[in-house]
Amino acid sequence: MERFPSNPNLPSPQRGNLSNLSRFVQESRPTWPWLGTVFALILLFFVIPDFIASMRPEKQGLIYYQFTQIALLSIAAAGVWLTFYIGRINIGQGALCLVGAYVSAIVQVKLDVSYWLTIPLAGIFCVLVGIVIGWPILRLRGVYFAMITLILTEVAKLVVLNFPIVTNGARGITNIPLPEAVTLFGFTILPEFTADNNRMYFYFLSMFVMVLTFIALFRLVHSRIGRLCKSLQQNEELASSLGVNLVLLRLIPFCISCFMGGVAGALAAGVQHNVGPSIFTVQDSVNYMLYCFMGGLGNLFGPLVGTVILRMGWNYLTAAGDYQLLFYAIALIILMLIIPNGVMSLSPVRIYQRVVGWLGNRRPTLNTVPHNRKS
Amino acid sequence: MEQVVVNGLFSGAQYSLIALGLTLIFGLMNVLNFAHGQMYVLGGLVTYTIVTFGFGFIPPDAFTIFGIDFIFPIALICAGMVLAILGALFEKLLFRTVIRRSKRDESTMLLAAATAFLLDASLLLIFGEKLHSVPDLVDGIISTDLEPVFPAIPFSDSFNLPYYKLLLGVIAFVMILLFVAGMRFTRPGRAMRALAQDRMAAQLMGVNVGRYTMIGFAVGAMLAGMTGGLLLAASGGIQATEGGAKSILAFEMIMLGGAGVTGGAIAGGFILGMMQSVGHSFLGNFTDLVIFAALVVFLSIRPQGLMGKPWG
Amino acid sequence: MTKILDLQNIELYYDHVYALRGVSIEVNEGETVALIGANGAGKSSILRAITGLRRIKSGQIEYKGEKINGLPPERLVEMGIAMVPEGRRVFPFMTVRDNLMMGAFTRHNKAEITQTLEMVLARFPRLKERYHQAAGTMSGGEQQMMVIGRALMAKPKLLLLDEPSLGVAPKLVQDIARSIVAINRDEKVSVLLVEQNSRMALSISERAYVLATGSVALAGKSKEMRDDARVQQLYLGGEL
Amino acid sequence: MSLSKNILRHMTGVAGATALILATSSLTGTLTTTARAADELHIGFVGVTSGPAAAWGTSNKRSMETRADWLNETGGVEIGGKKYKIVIDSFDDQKDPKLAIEGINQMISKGVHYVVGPNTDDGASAVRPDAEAKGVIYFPYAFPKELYTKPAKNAVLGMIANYQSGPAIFKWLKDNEKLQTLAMIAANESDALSQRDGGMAAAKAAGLKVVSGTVTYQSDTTDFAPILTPVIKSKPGAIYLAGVSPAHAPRIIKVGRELGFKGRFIATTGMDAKVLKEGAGDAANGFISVGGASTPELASPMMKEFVTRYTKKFGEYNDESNTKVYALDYILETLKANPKAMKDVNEFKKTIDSFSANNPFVNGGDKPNMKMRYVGMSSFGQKRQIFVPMVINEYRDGDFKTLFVGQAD
Repeated sequence: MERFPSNPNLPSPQRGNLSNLSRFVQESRPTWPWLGTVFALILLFFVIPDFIASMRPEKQGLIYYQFTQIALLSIAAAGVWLTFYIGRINIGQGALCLVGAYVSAIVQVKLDVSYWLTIPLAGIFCVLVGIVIGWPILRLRGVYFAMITLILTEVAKLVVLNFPIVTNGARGITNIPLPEAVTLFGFTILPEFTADNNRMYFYFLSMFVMVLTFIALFRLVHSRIGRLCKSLQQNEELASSLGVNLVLLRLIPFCISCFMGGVAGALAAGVQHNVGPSIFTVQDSVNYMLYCFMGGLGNLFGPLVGTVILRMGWNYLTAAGDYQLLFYAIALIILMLIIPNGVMSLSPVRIYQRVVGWLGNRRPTLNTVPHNRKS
Repeated sequence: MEQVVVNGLFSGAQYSLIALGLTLIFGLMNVLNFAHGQMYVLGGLVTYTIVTFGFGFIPPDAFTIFGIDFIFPIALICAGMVLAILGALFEKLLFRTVIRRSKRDESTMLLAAATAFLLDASLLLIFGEKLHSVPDLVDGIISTDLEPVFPAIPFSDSFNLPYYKLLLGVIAFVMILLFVAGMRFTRPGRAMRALAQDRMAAQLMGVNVGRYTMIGFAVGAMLAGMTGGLLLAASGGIQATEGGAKSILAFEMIMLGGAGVTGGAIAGGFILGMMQSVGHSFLGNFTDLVIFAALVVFLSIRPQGLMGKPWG
Repeated sequence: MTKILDLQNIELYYDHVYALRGVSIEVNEGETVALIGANGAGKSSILRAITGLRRIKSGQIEYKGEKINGLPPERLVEMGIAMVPEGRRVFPFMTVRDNLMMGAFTRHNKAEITQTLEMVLARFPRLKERYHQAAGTMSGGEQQMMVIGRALMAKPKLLLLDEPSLGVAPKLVQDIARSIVAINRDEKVSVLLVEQNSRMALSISERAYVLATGSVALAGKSKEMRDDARVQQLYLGGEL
Repeated sequence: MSLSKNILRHMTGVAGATALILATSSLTGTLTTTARAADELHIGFVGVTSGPAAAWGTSNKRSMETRADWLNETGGVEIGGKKYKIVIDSFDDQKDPKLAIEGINQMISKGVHYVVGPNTDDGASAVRPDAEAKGVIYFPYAFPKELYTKPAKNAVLGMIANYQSGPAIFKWLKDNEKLQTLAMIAANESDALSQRDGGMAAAKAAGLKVVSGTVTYQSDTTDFAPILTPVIKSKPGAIYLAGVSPAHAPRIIKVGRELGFKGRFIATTGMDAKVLKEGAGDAANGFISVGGASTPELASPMMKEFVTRYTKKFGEYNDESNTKVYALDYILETLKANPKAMKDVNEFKKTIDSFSANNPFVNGGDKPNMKMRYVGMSSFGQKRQIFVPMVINEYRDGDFKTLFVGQAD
């Protein structure tokens, strides 16, 4: 760029990006994460289980299962959110979940490895997959990245179907044992999962992993890498001019995202006791993306909130019978019109201002050209 | 080999048409229209309803002139109109609002997915889960009946092509030509091309962005609808629930050719059609895996597709 | 002299960061006015405000005595304001001809359009050579000529040029400068020129405004500014 | 055409569902879990009723609803001296095994012990652990043998599996039409591929040569010419469409004929005659599929009334429902035979071995060899399949004709 030499200290709006960037990189860390974590732990491990325990026994399994699903879907969605964080729309998380589920299942059944070990193993395998895939395709941006990842889920399914020697093909792996107890020096660290209690134990397991995931995400976002990623999301050229290794900076979050996908897959394989080629499909990949949008991309709890809303909403709409999907779609459209930036974009202050604005004079109409779009 | 080529061309013509509407909407609005497949199905089912039941009051042979029944082209045009109106409404009532109010373009993907769900649900409720088909447009078949066409040539094989497929192929070809010509030589066509290539510059030329974006969405939807009608006749029927998969197929094609570029959509469609046709003849059950893998590799090397704009 | 364009106390914000603070600028009929200033001083924002690409927060923009802020861009093109945006913004997949014809999008009289087209081609003979070539394949200088020609196709009364010398080979910068002078003279078009290349801008304009941090820091005759040390200093980012 | 009527019906339906949702949301959680009326018997349905595979579950669910309405209209079902109103609790699993588990848990939470579905292999495998742990008997329309053989306990196959009908059809064709070679195609999906593998084994056992068995197609395929071209070039005597969906069959058949194939097409799933007629016309003549009870030779007056009621309720009948009409009656009849099974599925399993009742849907349903009973000893080693007459149909000019009737035991 052969521009007129300019003074970097000049405060000017168009250099806003750059000054924001340096601010991001230097910004101090947040103040209250531990409080939030403790609160979440109490809620997830005491309040909710206590509440569930007060229900009829037949109902407990269902509620535990629903929460478990939310937990493991939001782990995968958190990965998708992380790729959003580097400015990439990832519609391929389902592929990684599928891979994770199969790795966990195959290693357990064929190599007789403990379930507990297969969870990190699945994650690590997915990281390797992520490196192989991510290296070439992370150069792509916008919808190009989105569409190429959209194919990945289908590719994963076809790989599973076409290599039955490893994956058992169409029939899936149906004899995954329940996780056994882990004892250390005579103490039972992890209890044995049985047919009767596994719904509850899987609830605790997946919630635990979910909390870990979001703590990790929080740390990551507020680390130097996280702030650099955010700058990446805003302006890649600018970030690269700071001398950042872009390839690596994109690859690291993507691999973490793949790790989350793999772990979610391994959890699902455990929860379900079996895996088949349709355990994660393109629909799941799309859903993760929708969860992130619904929750809001601006906040790292967006994927969790989105998962809760959409998943619970879908369950709730079972009451509509044949019209379930219709109601779901209408609700989605209405939500999108009201809060296009996701639930977490709502702030009490802004809602107040909105309401006052409505009550008072109407706000001036917005510009016709969305300024944030590239042509 | 002749049969393989003919199959590929015929599939390719269908695919190109599906991809064209999608690429137009994408080019104009940067919206990945997840509901494209559902729009296509709706078009097909509207065509089916009109062909099979008239408009409910028109006698069966009302459009038969010189022994040829013109109900199909009429139904096709009606389907196009219905979809154009639907597309315009979608743009004006939904997409425009969300694009204006959201911080990121990508938020429209959720909206697009929601409209896809909406159409999916409504179509299933209204038209039911069964396959719907219309009779062949014309009878007869060009056939060599399992005998090679040119026995002396090693790869020559039998060759069969029903006349109705030939006719539909010609219609598809004419539609593609009309669309390309329309984009090139009409005022709205020029405006839409300009909008797709550089939105701000187009605005500075005096192009009314709102109006032409709406027209573009309507034309894209119309194209989807008419393609649906055409494919209803070409592929033995249409089912209310098959839209979602068609959208994804169309994404693959516009990616292959280059998103937002008309020529890319056409090329992508034909290439994919040909790849499938050749693949199924030689690769067996690995065909789809190989095609997908090739697509991923190709796009990692050339992200903008065959003739697309680099980096979107 | 009558004012063709009059900006009074313009304020403009991007999100929550101000871009313009109380800018007042005027362009007289038949005049060439330069807006110079460092990168990010708000020059382009002024043009965006005039053409309606950006909505201003407060202030008033008058064109030929008529208030135009709030009007959509297409309306302004019809009224005779044409803008050559920064970074050229050609339609890369269209031919030169189609690009030029897009410039006349708001006009309907075929004969008159043909006349203007001939004028533009006569002014930029290079474009005639490239007439059927896709615009994206031309060199930067050629593209710049084409977008100026494209703006002329609207038969404007006021031409807004945003950094026409940016990314153009130095040899061609002179050509472009010359053609701007010629357009101003022959077609009776008033020109508002935004430039970083202050030497070029000041040499072809009658008056100039120097912008710094979103407001007008200096205004006066271009001839006098050329030797003014304060201009240099503003460019380096100092305060006055 | 009932299109406008259909739309009108759905509009009232939407209004009703809105009211229902508003009502349930106005009542807080505690009220929704209140015990239901004591004289209702809830039977579950977990299957796919939306999305691309909606056809599989829809016909299933609708035949259950039709039958339940009919029974209720006639005063309900008497079990253990008490009359019950039948209520169908349905859950759409969207073909997603994760949702299928949720569905089965939903049934468990409502105290439902008998569930029809899921419709896919993956879904059926996924619900197995919960169903066995929490005491649910389920009737999947999925063929994997491990669902029904020991140690699996609680699944009962609700129709004829392809590894039962396949050999019978192949043998019949070999004996009667001198069939020697066979080709197979399948969708790239678990169900279809495992049915293809089953078909492959059956063909080998019947002494047929499989000349083309590797061609698969994506389930979104609509243009089958590229897929069928290599298959037909291998000159098979017949083409077996493994796990083909009713929407794909006519398209495949039509294209196959256009490509010059003269032999038979065979499917081991249920099909709809109207769809075949509309989609393939004369090309479908000779198409062999597995039917249910509505073939003229077999259908009892009650079956005919069932079809009438179904048509009245949903606008049009789906012949595929023929294969799915039995499950509900099997459940109810078994409960009648042993009322204790209402609360305890172990009682149900005990009853399975000795159960026998008249089959109201087929002519001669009171004859010993046609009676309702549980079978499956030869396929699964335990009685985990309902007995239905194995009706092998042939499509001919708009209708199914019975080719032969066999039995699975």
